Amino acid sequence: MRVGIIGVGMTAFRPTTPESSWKELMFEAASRAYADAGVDPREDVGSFITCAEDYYEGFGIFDEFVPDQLGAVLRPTCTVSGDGLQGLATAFMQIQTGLLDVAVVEAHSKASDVVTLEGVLEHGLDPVWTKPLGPHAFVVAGLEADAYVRAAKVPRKALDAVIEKNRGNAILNPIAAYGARLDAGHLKAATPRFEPLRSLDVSAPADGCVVLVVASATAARRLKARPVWVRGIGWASDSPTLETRDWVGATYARLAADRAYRMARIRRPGQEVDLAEVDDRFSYKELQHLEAIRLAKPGEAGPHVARGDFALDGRLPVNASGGSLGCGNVFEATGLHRAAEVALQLRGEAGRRQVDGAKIGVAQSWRFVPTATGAVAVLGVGA
Amino acid sequence: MTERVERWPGVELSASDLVEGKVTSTRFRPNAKYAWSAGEAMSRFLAELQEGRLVARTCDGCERILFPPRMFCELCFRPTDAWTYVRDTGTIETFSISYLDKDARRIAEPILVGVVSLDGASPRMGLMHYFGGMTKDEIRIGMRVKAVWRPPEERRGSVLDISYFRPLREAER
Amino acid sequence: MTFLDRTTDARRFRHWEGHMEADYIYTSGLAGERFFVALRDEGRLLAARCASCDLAYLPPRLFCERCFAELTEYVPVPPTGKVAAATVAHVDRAGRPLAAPEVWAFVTFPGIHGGLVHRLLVDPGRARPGTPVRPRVRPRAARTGTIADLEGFEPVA
Amino acid sequence: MRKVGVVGAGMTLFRRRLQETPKELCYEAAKMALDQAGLTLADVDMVVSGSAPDAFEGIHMKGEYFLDGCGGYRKPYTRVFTGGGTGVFSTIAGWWHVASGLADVVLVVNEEKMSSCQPHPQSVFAHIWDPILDRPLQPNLVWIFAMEMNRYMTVYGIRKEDIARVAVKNKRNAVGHPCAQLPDPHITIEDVLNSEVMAWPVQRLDISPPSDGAAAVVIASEDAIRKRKIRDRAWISGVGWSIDSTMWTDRDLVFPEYVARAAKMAYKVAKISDPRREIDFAEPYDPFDYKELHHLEGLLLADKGQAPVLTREGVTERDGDLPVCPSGGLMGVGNPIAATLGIKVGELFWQLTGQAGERQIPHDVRTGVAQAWGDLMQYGCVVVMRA
Repeated sequence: MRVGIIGVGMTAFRPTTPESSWKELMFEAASRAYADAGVDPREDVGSFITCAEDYYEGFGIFDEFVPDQLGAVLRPTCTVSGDGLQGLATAFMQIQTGLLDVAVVEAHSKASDVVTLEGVLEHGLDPVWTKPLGPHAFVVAGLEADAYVRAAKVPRKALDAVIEKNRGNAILNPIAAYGARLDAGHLKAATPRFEPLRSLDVSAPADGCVVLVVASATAARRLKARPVWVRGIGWASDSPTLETRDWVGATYARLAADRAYRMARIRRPGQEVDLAEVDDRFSYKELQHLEAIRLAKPGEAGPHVARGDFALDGRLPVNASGGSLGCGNVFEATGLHRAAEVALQLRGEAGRRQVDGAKIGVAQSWRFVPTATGAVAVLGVGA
Repeated sequence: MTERVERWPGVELSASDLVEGKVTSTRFRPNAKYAWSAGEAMSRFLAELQEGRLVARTCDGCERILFPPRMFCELCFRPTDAWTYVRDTGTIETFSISYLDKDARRIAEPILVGVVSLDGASPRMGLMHYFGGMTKDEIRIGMRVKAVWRPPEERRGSVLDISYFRPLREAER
Repeated sequence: MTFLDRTTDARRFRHWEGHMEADYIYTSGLAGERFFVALRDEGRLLAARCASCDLAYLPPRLFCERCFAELTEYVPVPPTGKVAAATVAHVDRAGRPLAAPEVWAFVTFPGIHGGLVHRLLVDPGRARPGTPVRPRVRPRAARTGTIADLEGFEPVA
Repeated sequence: MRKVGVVGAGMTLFRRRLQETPKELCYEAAKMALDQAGLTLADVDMVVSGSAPDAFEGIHMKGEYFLDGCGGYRKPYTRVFTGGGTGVFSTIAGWWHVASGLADVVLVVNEEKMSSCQPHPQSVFAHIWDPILDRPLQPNLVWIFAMEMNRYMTVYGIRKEDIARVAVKNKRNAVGHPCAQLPDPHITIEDVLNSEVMAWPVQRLDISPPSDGAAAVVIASEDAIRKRKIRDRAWISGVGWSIDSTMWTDRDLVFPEYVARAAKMAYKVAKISDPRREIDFAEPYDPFDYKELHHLEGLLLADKGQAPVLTREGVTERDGDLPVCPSGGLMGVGNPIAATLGIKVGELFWQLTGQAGERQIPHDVRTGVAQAWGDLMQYGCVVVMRA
């Protein structure tokens, strides 16, 4: 049974959103998604899925605070403690069982509600082996960046090219929080943070909410919707132990992509995929992820981005949305935002950042430090 | 299969094993602080509390008066329609007589706490609060109560701007 | 959009402060107990061996994450390892700028699967992958049976 | 719809404090469930975990931290979280992994380590309330139960001794459970009624204890069961879940409508039209004694306000017409929130495959229902299983 995205709703991503509670932010994105899909959540939806983590929200059990603003009161609803793409996978599975035919997936960030974001991230480190040493959580990213950059021989200018491209793309995206036209002076002035990472290599937090309405082919017909098909979806985790995971190859992304491509019957992703949205919450992650999901050969993502191959008008536009570097880090909503962007691109509704003629797009997510978990969705339009 | 299991795993520890360090362990207190945006509905709600008023929202879809106020109706899934006030009198829907504080420590004088539905809001809509001016033997479900407000200069825009709900007097009915 | 009434005076928006904090005691667990007692009492590092996968895990663990065998065999970690990856952090755990940057490393050992992420006790300019290092263990009296009983790793002279 | 069965279950001891790390607890339960199914980790296609607040363990994203203990290394792995509902909900998630056709064998592992939190896990419950409306009042978790219990008792005129019978029954049932934390063969109604008042009407012996523990079940497709010649299996024939509004002070707490919605959904999937005739035994969620009664009504196994009568008449005893919590429940075995999987879905599996040992219901049972409850008196999920 085919399953497709029939509704996309997002709020603007902003560094702060003092005018909205998290509930009000969710209501706004949900209202847009339901209007886009032409569904009434009180009548047409069989399941609601939120992707959230308690400490990002400041609640002992965030699941409590979900239903009202999604139209989910007294309906099947649950929280997936994961990235939004894992929520999309959950909707996909629920629909495939035949139990229901329309599901809603929600993910958001209200990062500006968190006063001590560093403290929350630190709280995710292994309590026995790592946390007692007192590192900033991004030390994990610094170490991985060092391992990857050395193994793949990525020059500084390739990382700068990722930053410049994504923040530049974000200027064309009305929802992006951090669009900017960067010049060599900006990049040179970036200060060291977690070497080799500098200030501009790290995406900044943003608030925002993304809601997708997902339906079976039958329900899509009934609702007269024009679906963007979920042709393949996969998710996977590498070892949670820092010391026994793959520090170079983003194995979680490779395994997730393998599953998603197999389901989508994609043999040569480099040739078959028209655009990609990959996790770039640290600049090197974009390159590492592109290699892991076989959109670049090992060690070649750096040279490609430096040559402009991943630019909006390049061979394979990557992060046309502006990515997390340009749109902001929306935490668990990151993957869902990328799926939403791919869906808009495939519908031809991406405005000034439209990639012409795109038929197949890939969205890839990672659950941020200190995890080694990610997901990949292959989306497509047409037969 | 339970009877086929030879060993039910798990190594039990006593409180002193932990506290006295008989097994190795680490200690930690996270730094997890928040400043939640109150947003449209709760910002107004808190501002009104500071003025000694209880504000609600109406929904023309289900013809309810929603308290605490919200900008959307959770049953109709539509934006709510207008601001309105409800009274500071109401009815005890349920209550407890608590001998526990927030850390489960015992206290001698029990706290009377419960849910009060407010006059002017739709049936059963209300808030959790303390009760006072009554004994633990007098409190009962269905009892009519009225808010006891803190003096204006002590109000901060909080549910604690109401000290507690006391019995409604005959003359106030 | 979406609401029928919106406040346009930004000063009216309120925030509500709170926290999600508590005190925690984390036990080292069954495998951790073996490691930290050996570290505290003897200043030794142990790895846990999975015979079927032929892997010696550091940090040691109760179970093999690959085959789910219960691990009961412990082997000593070689005295000298090398820096597999290093980073220089310019902010502390809370994001405050550090006057003296901290050096962190992932250290691996020959014949051991995994390693340890810990402090690298060198000047920031000398944080180089490939450097041979050994653990610097705190004096016996200062050891409490946690990973901080290691001060960090220092270059082998 | 693809036919899906439970083929193995395992659990650790439930105790106030265990030495194992959360991931070690996960491993012990998971390994046991696989062993009992006669499977290895290599047979597992996908992994689901369930665990309640991160703030118990004190680990942000604890589902990521313990995924290796759940067998999630280099596999598709997802954690689901519906408060206390997670105890049964993760099985529903496991079901859709298999029923969708994406997986043939799924390992479901639930864990809770509440003892990390000092001085008492109770402090964490302060964070489950609305920060603006509730938290300023410094609420204690027991309050919500006390308020719900009071309303239930008052509206239906239920006496405390009829509620205390549930505590007595379950703590006695737990005597046969090898993992039980608080079994008591000699407990009486008077013991419960004379126990310390915590938050009236809740007394100490009305409450299940906080616990450390883990539990796991293995779920497989009919094909996989046949191919691997697995003998002991119980079919998941119905699933349902539902959440009520966050605004709990606007709801009448006297009846758990959210449980009723979940139950109706599950019964419909299981093609059960008359649950009272078709269901042979039940494992409803019993973190407090009155909750068992409340949930029996929500499950439509008793009329509103009538569950205490069933209990008084012995219908819900292990040898009664409708045995309820033959495991000993949370009241007797312990309450490591999500890990109660082992005494809800796990117990259904063991009873339906005749492996419950001393706890085995003496007459033939073919259909059982497990239910969990969670969030702010708001979440219901239901699994129907058949022999």
